[in-house]
This record gives sequence, structure tokens and C-alpha cells, in this order.
Amino acid sequence: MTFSRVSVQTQVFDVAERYASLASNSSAGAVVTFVGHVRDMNLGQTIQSLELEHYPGMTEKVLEQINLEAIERFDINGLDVVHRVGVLDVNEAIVFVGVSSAHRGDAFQACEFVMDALKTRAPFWKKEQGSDNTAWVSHRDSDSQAVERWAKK
Amino acid sequence: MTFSRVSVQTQVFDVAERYASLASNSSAGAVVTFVGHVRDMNLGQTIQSLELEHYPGMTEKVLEQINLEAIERFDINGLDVVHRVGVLDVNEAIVFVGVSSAHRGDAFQACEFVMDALKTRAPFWKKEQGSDNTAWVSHRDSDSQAVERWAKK
Amino acid sequence: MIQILFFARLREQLGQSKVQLSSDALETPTSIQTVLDYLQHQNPSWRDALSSPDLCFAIDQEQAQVTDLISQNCEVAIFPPVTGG
Amino acid sequence: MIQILFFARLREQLGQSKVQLSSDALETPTSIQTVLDYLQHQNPSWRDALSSPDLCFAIDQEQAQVTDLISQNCEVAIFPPVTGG
Repeated sequence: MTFSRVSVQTQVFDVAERYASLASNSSAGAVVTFVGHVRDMNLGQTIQSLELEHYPGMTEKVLEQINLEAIERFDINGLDVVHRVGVLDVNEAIVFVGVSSAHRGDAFQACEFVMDALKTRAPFWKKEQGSDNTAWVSHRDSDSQAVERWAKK
Repeated sequence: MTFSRVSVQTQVFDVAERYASLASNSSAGAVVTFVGHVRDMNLGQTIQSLELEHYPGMTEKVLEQINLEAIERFDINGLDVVHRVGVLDVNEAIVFVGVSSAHRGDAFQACEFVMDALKTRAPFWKKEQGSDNTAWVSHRDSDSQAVERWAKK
Repeated sequence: MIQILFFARLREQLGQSKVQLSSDALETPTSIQTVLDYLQHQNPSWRDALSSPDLCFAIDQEQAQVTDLISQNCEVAIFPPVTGG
Repeated sequence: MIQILFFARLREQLGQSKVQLSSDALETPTSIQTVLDYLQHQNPSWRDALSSPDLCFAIDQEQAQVTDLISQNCEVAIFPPVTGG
């Protein structure tokens, strides 16, 4: 039985607590975590804060679907995904993806798969408050390319 | 300037503190961590504890060399490697590899590269105390295969 | 009735987050493309925003193509490419 | 003098963690293979352990091949494949 959890929340999350919860399964062996943070610079502009909009209802469904796909594709014991919405300051954590597995290869792959899928499929939109202006973040082609390598042959 | 740290220690390490230290660099963006734990089972036998022997002096040199190679190959801001030695109980953390980068792809790749290199090059040896007997852990062919994909073409 | 939701840049461009089309406004089943055409016809100032080539769609909270069909009581969402994570 | 270190399974099999070869025991430069042969000749009970095909080597704390050369005052390490991480 694989533990799977998704959360979309305005509150700050505690990486240490989420890591500990994944690691507490004694057959885990390998725990891989990814945390994305608000950067202080983007495309040469100083960033002061970030606002994250999402599509309540669809967001949770897509994240749960991505977790199911990861569990089907990789040999993993636990998968925990948290994504924040609302206003975030520079350096705050935006997203956490944690995977526990008996095998480090599966843990790494599942974590990267979930991030690539989330980046291209989960309905979140970022708006950056810079020193000069406010702008919606553009989709990156590199994210579309990253997700393509997971396409089933 | 890339932050790089290696530590070989008998003491328990604090994953939360090490993660926070990597994340505190505000240009980081992406932080990937790997933590390996003592499993309660290996090859069908119940494990009670693990003893880790190493080659003091060479171990630190190899880990520092692996970090240098990772910094050369990937675009990363910070790299922190901790490996425990001595007697460890089931579920205790053995190894931590944390990477911060502006790009999640580089963070994932560098973290996996360091783990694969450590598994095949760093002079550590595990001895398992099972319910029935004590045995040195055998090298896995899958680890040798894992490291081969990083060979420069 | 079809409920149409707009998000992010598109929501700001149109100045609203949703519109509702009554069942006599459009015959169903109909495609997302027909809805886009209908909205642009009703609101000529929305033309540029709604003809942006990068728009993405969902029907009942599932990713959809512009040619996919909508029936009554569907929730349709129109939005720019996602940028989370 | 050449210092030879043994680790892990090999250390247990040989019952010791190091031996020192004085400068008149072996002419240098010499190869790790010659050291292995010398040790087996001196200690016939070590033959099996030291002829294991999976042994790994280091000279002055750097990974080495069995054909690599050793000079005086080198630190040579002989050990089974590593299993950390």
C-alpha cells in the first residue's frame, strides 16, 4: 500500500515534518525530496513577491492523478505533494514533492516525474511583483521538453 | 561561488537543519535532497542494526573529489554530503546528499550523480546484524550500472 | 447552462472570472471553439485575448482540446499555459 | 617501508588491519600484484582471501589498479568492493 497525499494551501509548510513522515516507514530506504523556492531574481529583474493563482477543484484532481501515475510507473512507498497558493515572499517555499522508496533510482525518478508533470499540467499561475512592475510568469519551453521524456513509448 | 561541504561522522545528523542551510541562499530556487536509511529487511532477512566501516582519510578525499566533479558538470549553488559511520539502528539515516540550484534539472542530476559516485567509489563498507547472523553487505551490480550512465562520451 | 471560467492573465484581460451561458444561448453539444467564437462575437473587445494561440482548456476540470465537445451543465475553463511549481 | 591496510571483510579474513613491509622485503617500484603475491607467499593461509577476484585497491588514498606501481613510503589499501550510501 502506497501512502499518497496532496495538499494545496496558503499556509507555510514544514519541510522537516513532511520529510520525517515519509522517512518513518521503516522499509523506505531512500527518501528524495524536491523543494521549489521563490527566487529573488527572474530574467534580470529583482522580485519582491509572488502571487499564485490556481483552479480550485481541478488543481487537487490533477495532483492526485499525477500521484496515481507515479505510483503506477515507479516502485515507491510514499508520495507527498504540497503546493502553496496566495502571496509568497522571496525565498519562501512554493512546492514540496517527497518520495520514499526501497530503491533510490525509483525515488529520484518518481520525484522528477511528479515535478515535470505538475509544471505542465497542474493549473497554477504565477504573477511576479518586481521592483518596476507586476507580470504574469511565462510558460517555459524547457518545462514542456522536460515532461516529454516521460511519454510512454 | 558554490558552497560545498562533506562530513563523515558517527553522530546523527539533522536533515531539517541541513536542508535549511541549503535553502537559505535566496538564488537557490530548487533544492533536492536524498536521504538513505537503514532498512529493516534486506534479501529477506530482518535487520537489527548496521555497522559502517570506512577508510579515514581516503573517504573524505573521495567525497570532496565527487563534489568537485558535480560542481564542474552541473549548474549548482550548493552541495552538502554527510555520511555516518559506526553502529546505526534500523531506520536511522545513513547518508544525506543535498543540492541547491537555480534549475531543478541540475539539482536532480547532481544529487543522483553524487549518490551513484559515492556508492561505487567512496570507501565505506556495511555489515548487517540480522536476527540470525552478521554479514558484510555485497556490492550490487545495479550500483555499478547506475554509475556508468555518467561516463563522459 | 454552461459555466465558463477564466484564470490568470486571461481573467485580468477580460476583467472577469466567469460567465454563464444559458441553454438557449448555444445549442449543445458544442465545441470549445464554438464557445470561443460566440464569446468574441458577443464581446468584440475580448477578441484579442480569446484568440491567443497559447490558450488551454478544461471541461469539468479535465484537460481538454479546443475541438472537444461540451454539453449542458458543463464547467468549461479557459486559461493561459500553467506556470506552477 | 610500505604500509598495507586491509578493510572490512578482508580485514576480518586476515585477522588484521595492517602490515608493514620494510624496504628490504620488496624492491621498489613494484606493483600491487607483486605485493599480493608476496603476502600470499609469506602467509599461505591468506591465499584465498588475497586471490579473491573482486578486490579493490588504493595507493596513497587514491583508487588504483592491481598493475599500478608502488614506491617506498606508499600507503597501499586492499579491500572488497565498497557498499556505502
